[in-house]
Amino acid sequence: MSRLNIELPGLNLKNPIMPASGCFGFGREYSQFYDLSKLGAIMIKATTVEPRFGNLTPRVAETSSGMLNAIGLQNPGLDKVVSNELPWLSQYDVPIIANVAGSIEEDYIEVAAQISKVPNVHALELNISCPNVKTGGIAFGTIPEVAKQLTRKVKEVSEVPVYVKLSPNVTNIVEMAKAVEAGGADGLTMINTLVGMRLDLKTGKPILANRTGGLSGPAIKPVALRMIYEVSQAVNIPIIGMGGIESAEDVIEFFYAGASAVAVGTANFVDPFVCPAIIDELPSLLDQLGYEHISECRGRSWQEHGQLANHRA
Amino acid sequence: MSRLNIELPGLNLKNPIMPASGCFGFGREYSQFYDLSKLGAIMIKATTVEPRFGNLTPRVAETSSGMLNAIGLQNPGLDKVVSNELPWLSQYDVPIIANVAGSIEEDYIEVAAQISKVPNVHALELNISCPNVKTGGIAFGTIPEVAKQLTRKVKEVSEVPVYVKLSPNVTNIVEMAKAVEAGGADGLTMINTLVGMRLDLKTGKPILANRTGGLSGPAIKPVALRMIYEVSQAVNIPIIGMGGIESAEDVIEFFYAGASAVAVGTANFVDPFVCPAIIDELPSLLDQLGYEHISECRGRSWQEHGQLANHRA
Amino acid sequence: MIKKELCKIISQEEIANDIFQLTVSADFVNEINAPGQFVHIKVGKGLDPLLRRPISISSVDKRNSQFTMIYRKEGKGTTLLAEKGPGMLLDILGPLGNGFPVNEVKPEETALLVGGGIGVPPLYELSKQLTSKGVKVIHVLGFQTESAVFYEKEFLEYGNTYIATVDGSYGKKGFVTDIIKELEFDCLYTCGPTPMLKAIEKQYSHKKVFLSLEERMGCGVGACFACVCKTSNELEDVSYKKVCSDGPVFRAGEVLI
Amino acid sequence: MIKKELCKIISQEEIANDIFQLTVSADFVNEINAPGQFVHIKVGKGLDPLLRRPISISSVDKRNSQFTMIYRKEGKGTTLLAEKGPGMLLDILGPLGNGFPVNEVKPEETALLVGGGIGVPPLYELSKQLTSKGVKVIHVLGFQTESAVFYEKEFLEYGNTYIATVDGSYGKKGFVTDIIKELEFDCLYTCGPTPMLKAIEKQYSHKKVFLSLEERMGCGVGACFACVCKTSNELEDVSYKKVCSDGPVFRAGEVLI
Ligand SMILES: Cc1cc2nc3c(=O)[nH]c(=O)nc-3n(C[C@H](O)[C@H](O)[C@H](O)COP(=O)(O)OP(=O)(O)OC[C@H]3O[C@@H](n4cnc5c(N)ncnc54)[C@H](O)[C@@H]3O)c2cc1C
Ligand SMILES: Cc1cc2nc3c(=O)[nH]c(=O)nc-3n(C[C@H](O)[C@H](O)[C@H](O)COP(=O)(O)OP(=O)(O)OC[C@H]3O[C@@H](n4cnc5c(N)ncnc54)[C@H](O)[C@@H]3O)c2cc1C
Ligand SMILES: Cc1cc2nc3c(=O)[nH]c(=O)nc-3n(C[C@H](O)[C@H](O)[C@H](O)COP(=O)(O)O)c2cc1C
Ligand SMILES: Cc1cc2nc3c(=O)[nH]c(=O)nc-3n(C[C@H](O)[C@H](O)[C@H](O)COP(=O)(O)O)c2cc1C
Ligand code: FES
Ligand code: FES
Repeated sequence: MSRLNIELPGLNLKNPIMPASGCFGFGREYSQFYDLSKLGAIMIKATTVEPRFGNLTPRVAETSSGMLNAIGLQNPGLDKVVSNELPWLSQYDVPIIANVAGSIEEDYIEVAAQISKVPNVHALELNISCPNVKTGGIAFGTIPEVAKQLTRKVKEVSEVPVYVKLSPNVTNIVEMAKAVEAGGADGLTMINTLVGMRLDLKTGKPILANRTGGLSGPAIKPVALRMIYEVSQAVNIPIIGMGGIESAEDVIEFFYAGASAVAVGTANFVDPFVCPAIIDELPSLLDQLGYEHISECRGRSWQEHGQLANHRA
Repeated sequence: MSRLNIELPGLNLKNPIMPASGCFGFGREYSQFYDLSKLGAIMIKATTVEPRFGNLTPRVAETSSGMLNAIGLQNPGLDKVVSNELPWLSQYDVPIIANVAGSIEEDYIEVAAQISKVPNVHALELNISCPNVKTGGIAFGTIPEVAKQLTRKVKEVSEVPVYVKLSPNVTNIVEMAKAVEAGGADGLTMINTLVGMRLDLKTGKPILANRTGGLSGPAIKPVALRMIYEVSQAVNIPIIGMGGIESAEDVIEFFYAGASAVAVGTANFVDPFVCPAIIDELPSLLDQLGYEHISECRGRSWQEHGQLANHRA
Repeated sequence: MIKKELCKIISQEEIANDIFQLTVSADFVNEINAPGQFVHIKVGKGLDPLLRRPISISSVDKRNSQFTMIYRKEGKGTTLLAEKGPGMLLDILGPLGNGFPVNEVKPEETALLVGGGIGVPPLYELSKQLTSKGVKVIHVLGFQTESAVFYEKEFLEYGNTYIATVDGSYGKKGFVTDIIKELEFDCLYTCGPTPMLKAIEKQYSHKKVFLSLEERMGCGVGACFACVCKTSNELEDVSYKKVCSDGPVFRAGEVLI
Repeated sequence: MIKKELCKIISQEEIANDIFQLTVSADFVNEINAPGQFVHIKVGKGLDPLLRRPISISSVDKRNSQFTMIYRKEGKGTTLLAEKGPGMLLDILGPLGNGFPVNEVKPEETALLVGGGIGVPPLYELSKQLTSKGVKVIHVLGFQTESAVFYEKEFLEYGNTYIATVDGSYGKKGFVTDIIKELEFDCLYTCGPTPMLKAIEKQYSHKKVFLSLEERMGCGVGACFACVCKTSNELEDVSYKKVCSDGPVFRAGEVLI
């Protein structure tokens, strides 16, 4: 009946729209604006074993059609997330995807083991791609073999399916994707931010205290689409796509490229209602384009017309 | 006396502003708008041994604050460039930087050997980073050892200094930069375009006939700045910076990051007068910021204040 | 000479469903030398959208230093353009390209002007100039549906005007190619969707035909190689043409479409 | 409740050099609960600029469902904002954050309001509310130079008003901190550049002081962790505060500035 429901490993999504990790906290703030049960899922802020304060401020800088952030994985730590945030979120009928981060392998494993036991956590998102932490993080996301090992170890302890979040800051994204697939990943989420920088005109110094930061927003959409296009043809696991999405049209474009669901990050800051607005707009956009179900859009950019199960009439 | 002149290997620039390769043809079109002698230099369109038609159309697609192109190195070929285009350009008092491209090593070597003999060609720009050609091109730009070898061989035959144009589509830009420096490069130009894609909402297919294309324009500026920031601290050769520049402020930001001169690409399409406009605006911007000469801005983002020769009073 | 000018909007009006007629004043009207030339418009002041939009000149009023364009509200750029009102300034680059050669047909001869949808506008100035030279003109204009039809009356002033709509809601049902089969002419000028141009080129390979092409553009002035098409004669010295600076009007057979 | 509303611009005026006073009508004025709260404004419709801009509420007119802001034309966003005129719509998110606690000072007591530059505006509504409660207010306002001075007359209506300019072109030459040394008060409220806030915090560590902080923001609602500051007590349960949702006003000593 629904035209938007999507089944993915561990995730029974009423619609394929979810806020991206780090752009929605643990949901509390946006619950002031609308009923979180409306969302397909929620990707919560990265969680580490210990609480983290993150980087010094300024932590954000604007760029043309984008923004840089260098939050540095600030979060209240595993215990608090498990004891406060997730129970609070359980009042909503929405699956949670827990973003798991760390500096060393053991960190990831511990967070994954614990957080995957929480009932409303339906999947993990392994954050091997945060550009804003100095140790560990970034290397996991750029060396295929390291990413594969980490995925395997996390899979061993996780009680729910594991999605691996890929960094776009690599020469060969397909190689990375295949490595984590070989490591047992149930799905991919992509893309994380591109490493970027802005300088202050008056001082000549970096605007961000961390100097560099992660570029997100519409500026990176073409890069995200290209990577999803390449990866979706090379792996057999689903992709949750993200990078600059701000409209229902963008969602369809990501599906065409090969995504099976999408996440919305930066756009929440511009319009706190962007996720429900997109969800509401999708059915009429599907009508306009002649699709019965959103899944018909998936991979159209590379599928032969014959290959499509439900081809547009 | 001038506040904008810059000396770089092979290049005595009256100002550090030049149109980027591929965004200015061979200068003829823009000579309708202003006297090309006003420019610091001109980076001409990539030249290959044989004439090339390039990719099918559509070859451009718009993105948020950027554009994708997949021209495919269309050019009239080495002979025509040497016999028609360069002599025509010699009427202007402006050094030419010849962008050298090819599919195999021998191509680069042949173009470099021939074109570097032309009197108004003051430097070469080795294009090892074009994302829109199927063979060769991209690999040269992503494997350090290959890039180094190519640089070395081109250096052997070139009669003018060689700048190597780096691709941003790599995991480790510093490694690439160091490799070509070790190969003998006299300078670097960076960045070329990021590989990206757009899909047509109605058909679901890629907008570009070539499917993917190179992302340029303000959207990529933060990535360019970050890479120049990293590379300028790691090498001892100068960088001509580019990627999204459209104003005098942008130029200063690139200098702060570590560039010694800059190129303007996409912005020429938006405003054909953008280069002379920037050149005219720079002196008053320098006044406003308190610099005597634009070179004082170079590398301010990473230099200790003490290190600067001409520190702001 | 191509100029970049901040042009004041004189009027803007929706003349059919999503079809807007926009008149601006510009010093560079004196530089316009043929019907079918176009301009490149920066729709907003900031970076969104980034690129200029190519729009044909549909009529020129040199006395008042004004020219008119007709465009369809399609995507982001034209939607923003449609929101502008009189008095506002538009950053326009123009005139660009080479237009229809009016001297290819002699007084008393018959010119057939065939337009499809948003390819119709440049034919209007062409019709004006041909008739003022004493050429007999016939117009065949194709549209999707009744609500998309525009300028029938205006064209009628200069000559016979046949209208076709794809759904038959107005004029003759079908394509312009169905109508022109039955018409006699000395020279054909056409602008519209590529399939229409192809059909016409094929049908009249023995006739004098001029086509106006469309292609996605970067610079609009010939510098970026975005808008090229192959020339028919692969042996020619230069085997491609740029729609923006060599075209948009080509003689049929000159380029591959 | 935070609302997102398309607010109509009632008036906009340049009241000092590059300083603009902007009044809009908004249903959400009823939700404003303290002076010092702010709003987050989407300056343009498209993507340029992308992020909202935080601007303080400088006075509230609940009867007419209007509120006023005063801002300095600085960069891209505020420059675009300054071009808007009456009747235009602005996408505003608000009210945001926690403002100055007016109940921390009793009637007949003295409140010292210290503002620097563009930190002055929120103090105006604060002054209104304090005086209407019977609190005695003294204002000390610092500006760069004469041409940047604004609202002296308006503040004078509510209490003594001292002006300092850095270059001495108006009022007393120097910084606000020079002036306040000589004043007596029960509670100090301040908003302005960080060095000023630091100096005040240090000077009056024994007094009741409330500071309004500024930080670059992403979401403005507490979700993105862009705008955090450390709390002074590292042992506390949560060792940080968010300027946007816990602040922008903090009690001196509560956070590290
Ligand atoms: C020489 C020439 C003359 C033209 N004259 C007219 C005219 O008189 N009236 C009219 O309505 N239209 C005309 N067009 C088409 C017009 O340029 C497009 O409709 C317009 O660019 C669409 O912009 P958008 O922002 O609304 O669409 P979007 O889809 O948002 O545009 C995205 C990008 O694609 C480009 N694009 C999209 N469609 C076209 C197209 N059909 N041709 C070229 N580029 C396109 C845009 O310029 C832009 O760069 C002409 C095109 C050319 C090349
Ligand atoms: C809680 C709060 C209340 C404020 N109230 C006022 C006010 O009442 N009047 C006023 O004139 N200014 C106020 N400011 C500062 C105001 O937000 C900035 O001047 C404005 O964002 C600059 O935007 P711009 O586009 O002109 O500058 P740009 O430099 O182009 O802005 C680029 C980016 O940096 C951010 N930014 C730049 N400067 C600041 C700053 N000082 N603080 C926070 N972000 C900044 C912008 O929001 C934007 O994201 C307030 C700031 C905060 C945090
Ligand atoms: C402020 C901010 C914080 C983020 N924090 C995280 C994070 O904690 N974990 C993570 O995996 N991604 C994080 N991201 C990346 C986003 O989840 C997303 O991958 C990226 O922003 C691209 O999507 P967008 O363009 O829609 O924002 C963060 C992004 C932003 C802007
Ligand atoms: C249409 C187009 C064609 C280009 N052709 C070339 C080329 O032939 N050789 C080259 O090295 N770079 C080429 N580039 C890349 C530019 O020189 C430049 O590196 C890039 O566009 C980033 O700068 P920008 O953002 O200012 O455009 C091209 C870019 C564009 C937009
Ligand atoms: S649009 Fe650039 S060459 Fe035609
Ligand atoms: S701005 Fe996002 S938490 Fe304060």
